[in-house]
Amino acid sequence: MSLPDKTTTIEAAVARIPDGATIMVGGFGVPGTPFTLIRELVRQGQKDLTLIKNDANETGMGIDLLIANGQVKTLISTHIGLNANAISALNSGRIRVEFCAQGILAERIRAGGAGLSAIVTDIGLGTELAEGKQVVEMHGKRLLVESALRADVALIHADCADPFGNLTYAATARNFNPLMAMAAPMVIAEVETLGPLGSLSPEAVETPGAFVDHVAELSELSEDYGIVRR
Amino acid sequence: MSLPDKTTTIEAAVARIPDGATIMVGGFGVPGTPFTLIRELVRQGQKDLTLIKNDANETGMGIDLLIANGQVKTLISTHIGLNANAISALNSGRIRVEFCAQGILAERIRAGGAGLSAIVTDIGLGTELAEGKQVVEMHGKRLLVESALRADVALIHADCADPFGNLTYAATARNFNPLMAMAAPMVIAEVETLGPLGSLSPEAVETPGAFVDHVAELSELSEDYGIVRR
Amino acid sequence: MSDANPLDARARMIARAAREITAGMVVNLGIGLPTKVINHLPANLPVCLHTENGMTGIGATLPYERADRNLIDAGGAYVSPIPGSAYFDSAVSFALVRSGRLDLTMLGAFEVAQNGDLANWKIPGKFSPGAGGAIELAQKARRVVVMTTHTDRHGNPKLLQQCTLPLTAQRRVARIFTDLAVIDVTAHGFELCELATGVTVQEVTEATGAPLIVPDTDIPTF
Amino acid sequence: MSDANPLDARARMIARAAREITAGMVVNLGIGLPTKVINHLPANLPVCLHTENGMTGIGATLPYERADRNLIDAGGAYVSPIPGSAYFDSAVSFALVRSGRLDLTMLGAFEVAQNGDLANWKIPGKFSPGAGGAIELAQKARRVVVMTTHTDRHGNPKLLQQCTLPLTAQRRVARIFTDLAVIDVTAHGFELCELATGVTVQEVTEATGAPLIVPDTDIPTF
Repeated sequence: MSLPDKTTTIEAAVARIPDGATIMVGGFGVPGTPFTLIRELVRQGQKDLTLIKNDANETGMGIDLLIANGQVKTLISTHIGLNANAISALNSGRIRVEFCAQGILAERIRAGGAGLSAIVTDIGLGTELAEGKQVVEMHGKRLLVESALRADVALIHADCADPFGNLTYAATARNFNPLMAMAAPMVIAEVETLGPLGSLSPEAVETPGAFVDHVAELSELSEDYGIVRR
Repeated sequence: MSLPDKTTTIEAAVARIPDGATIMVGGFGVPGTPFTLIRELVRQGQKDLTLIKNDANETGMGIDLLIANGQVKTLISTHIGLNANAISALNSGRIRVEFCAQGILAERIRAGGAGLSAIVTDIGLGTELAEGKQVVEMHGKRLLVESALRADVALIHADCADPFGNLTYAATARNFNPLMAMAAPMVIAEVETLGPLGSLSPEAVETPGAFVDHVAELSELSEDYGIVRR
Repeated sequence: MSDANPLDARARMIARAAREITAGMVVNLGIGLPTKVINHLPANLPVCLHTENGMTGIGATLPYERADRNLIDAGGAYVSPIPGSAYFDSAVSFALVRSGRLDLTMLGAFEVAQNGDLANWKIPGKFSPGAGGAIELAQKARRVVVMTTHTDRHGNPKLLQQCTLPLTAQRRVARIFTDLAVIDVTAHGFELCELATGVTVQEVTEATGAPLIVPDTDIPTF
Repeated sequence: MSDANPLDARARMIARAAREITAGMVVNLGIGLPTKVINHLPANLPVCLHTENGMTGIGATLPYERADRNLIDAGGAYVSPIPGSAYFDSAVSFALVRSGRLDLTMLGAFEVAQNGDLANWKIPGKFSPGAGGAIELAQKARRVVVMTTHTDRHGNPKLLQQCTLPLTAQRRVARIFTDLAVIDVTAHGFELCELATGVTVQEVTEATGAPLIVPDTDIPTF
C-alpha cells in the first residue's frame, strides 16, 4: 500500500471554491494565516463569501483584502480591533459580523470537525453573548448550547507537509489551523515545505492527512508573512 | 523566569490518591497503560475506586489487578472483551460497569478537560446506548446530551517528559492519555524518559505541562509493558 | 456447493471483499475477518487504512519478533507504519470517523436486516463486552459493508427480515460479502449481486432469512 | 499626591501587581498594561506564563531584529520561548483556561463594580471590536485581578457601584491594582488594602465611584 497524492497548485485549489461558499481561514494575526490562498481568492474573485476566522487581520493584509474587494458577506470572528477597515465595513453594514468568544469559536469549529452537533457550556452566561442562544438544563443549571461550525472549505497555512496532506505547524502559527483542517469537506493547505512521504515522523504530524484534500507548496513567501514592524 | 519542577516518585504520587477516588487510566490495550502506577495503587490498596478506562486490560495485567483485588466499585469503559475476569466480575455484580461508545468516551473526557459541560451528538440514536439519556432538539432533530467526564485523578503513561510535565507519547500509546491528562485536577504521569527543561521541542509537546501535576520517571519497565505473544 | 472447501470459500470471500477498496479511500477494517483483507490489497494501491486506537497508514502486521510494543491496531495486532503514517489520540481518531472522512468501513456481523440494520456487538446474556468503536463506525462511515459467513455455526441465517439482537446502527449496511454471495441492501431488500464459484442461487436463497431479489441477468461469480 | 509623576505611579502599580504572581502559578497577562508585569518578575521565579493564541512558557519580548515571524503573543508582540515552552492549538489553549488550570489572570478594565463585575470589552457605539478571549479568561481563571488607572482620562472613576457597560463576567474580580491603591473586592464591597506612596486615603475615596471600606489598621504603601 501507498498513500494517495494530493498535491496541486494554489490556482487549481482555489478554483474549486464556488461563489457563496463558507470558508474557514486559519491564523491568529500573521502567524498561520494562508496569505497566498487569500490573495488567489482575491484574484479569482469569488463572491458572497462567509468567512470564519479568529480575527480580521490588519488593514491591507489577509482577509482585509477580501473585505475591501467586496467579496465578503458575513464574518464570524472573535476580535477585529486591529483592522479599522473591517470595523468601518461592519459599522456601515457592508459586512455582517457575528462575534463569538475566542475559545468557544475554537470549540465550535472543533466540534464541527469532530462530527458533533454542539457543545454545552456556561461561557458567556450573564453577558450579552448569551442573548438568543439555545439553553439546556443540566444538574439544575441553565447552560448554553453552542452549535458546531462546519464550512464548505478550510484554508490552512502549514509549515511542513507530505503529499498525503499530513501537516505540521510552526510555533504559534498552529492556533486555529488544526481545528479548521478537520471541519470542512474541502481542506486546502498551503505549505512552506513539501517533503516526500516519510519526511514527517508519524508522531510529529499535527493534522493527519486523512482530513486534508489539497496540498499546494508555496514557491515563495510574500512580504505578508514577514515580521510586522510596530 | 523558569518553569516549576513537578518531579516526584511513583510512591509519593500514588499516596496522594484517597479511597473513593474517581481515576482515569490511560491506555488502549498495552500501549499507554500506566502499569507501574497501577501496581503501586494495588500495593497501597486504595478502596472503592471508580475507574474510567477504554478497556479492562487482560487478565493479570493493568487494571485487572485492581479489579481482582477488590478495589474497584465502578468501571466506565468501552469494551472489556479481552478480560474474562472483568466480565465475570460484572456478571456476578462485584463491579458495576457503564459502557460508552469509544469515540464518545473520548469526547466526554476531552469535554471535561476542556471545561465544557457536555457534548451533543447523534451517536447511539436508535441503539440501547441512547436509553435514559438527556435529549435536546436542534434544527428539528432529537439529539443526545452526553455529559462531560472529569475525574479526581488521571494516571498517564508517557514516553518523554521534562520536569514541568510536558509530555510526549510513543506511537499508538497516545490514545486516551492526552485527553485524560487534561481532565483531572490531579494528573500523575509515569514517564519512560525524563529529560531536563528544553529537552523537548515546544512543537513536539503533546500534553503541555500546565495540565500535569506530578511526574515520576520509571526506573525500569516491567514485563507488563512488553510485547504480548498471542 | 455444499462440498466446497470452506477454507477456499473464506479466502474467496476475503479476496472479493478486498476489491471493494479502491484508490484514494480512507478505510477502517473491523476486528477479525475484515482485517485479513489487508493481505489482498494490490501493493501499489493508494489507500489509507485507519485504526480507531489512533493511526492512519497501517502497514504490514508484524510477528512477535519484529513487533513494536507501542504500535498496535484496535484488535491488538502488532502493525507497522508506512511512509506517511500518522499517530493521533482517540478523540482525533473518532473525529475522523464521525466527520465523514472515513470512506468505507468493513465490519463483521451477528445479524444484518434487509433494511440495512446491523447487530454486531451484543448477545444479551451471552456476550456483552461493550460496543467499543462499532457504533460510530457503523453509524458514520460513508459506506458500511459487512463481511460474514452467510450462516452461523449452527446453520442459521445471519441475513434476516429483522434483527433480533440489540442494534449497532439502523439502516447503514450497503453491501454484504459472505462465503456464498455478494448481496446489496436496496430499498426493496436484499438483492443478489454475485455468487461464489460453485454456489447456486437456490443455495443462497435457502441460506438467507429474508426474501432475496435475484436479477434476470447473468450473475457474476467470484 | 496629585502632583506625583504619573510615570512613577504607573511603574509602581506595575511593580506592585507583579508581586501578585507567586511561585508555581500558571498566569495569563492581558493585552496592554498587564503584559508589562513580565519585566518585574524575579529572574528565578518558577512561574508559567500562558498566552491564549497557543503557548505556555513565554520568555522575553523580542525587538523587530530578533523576532520569529511565527511566534507572537495574543497581543501581537513578538515573544521568545524558554526551556520547557510548549505550543498548542486554540482549543487546547482555552481548555487550559476553562478547566481550571489558569491560576491567575490579570486584565485591564473599563469598569469594575463593587460586587466584582467586570466590563472591559465593549463601549456601545464607540468600541465594539469583539471580546476575543476576555470573557473566558475573566469567567474561568481561578483568580481574576485587574490592573487599571483609578480613573479614566477624563477623571471619572472606573471603580463603580454598578457597571454601566456590557459585562465581561459577573462577580469575578478579586483585586484591583491602580495607580493610587490596591483594593480588594469583598462580600461588603471595595476594601482598601494598600496605598501608593504619597497618596492619601481621602484621595482614593474621592476617586472611587462606590463606598470604600478603610480598615482601622495601618495601610501599607507600595
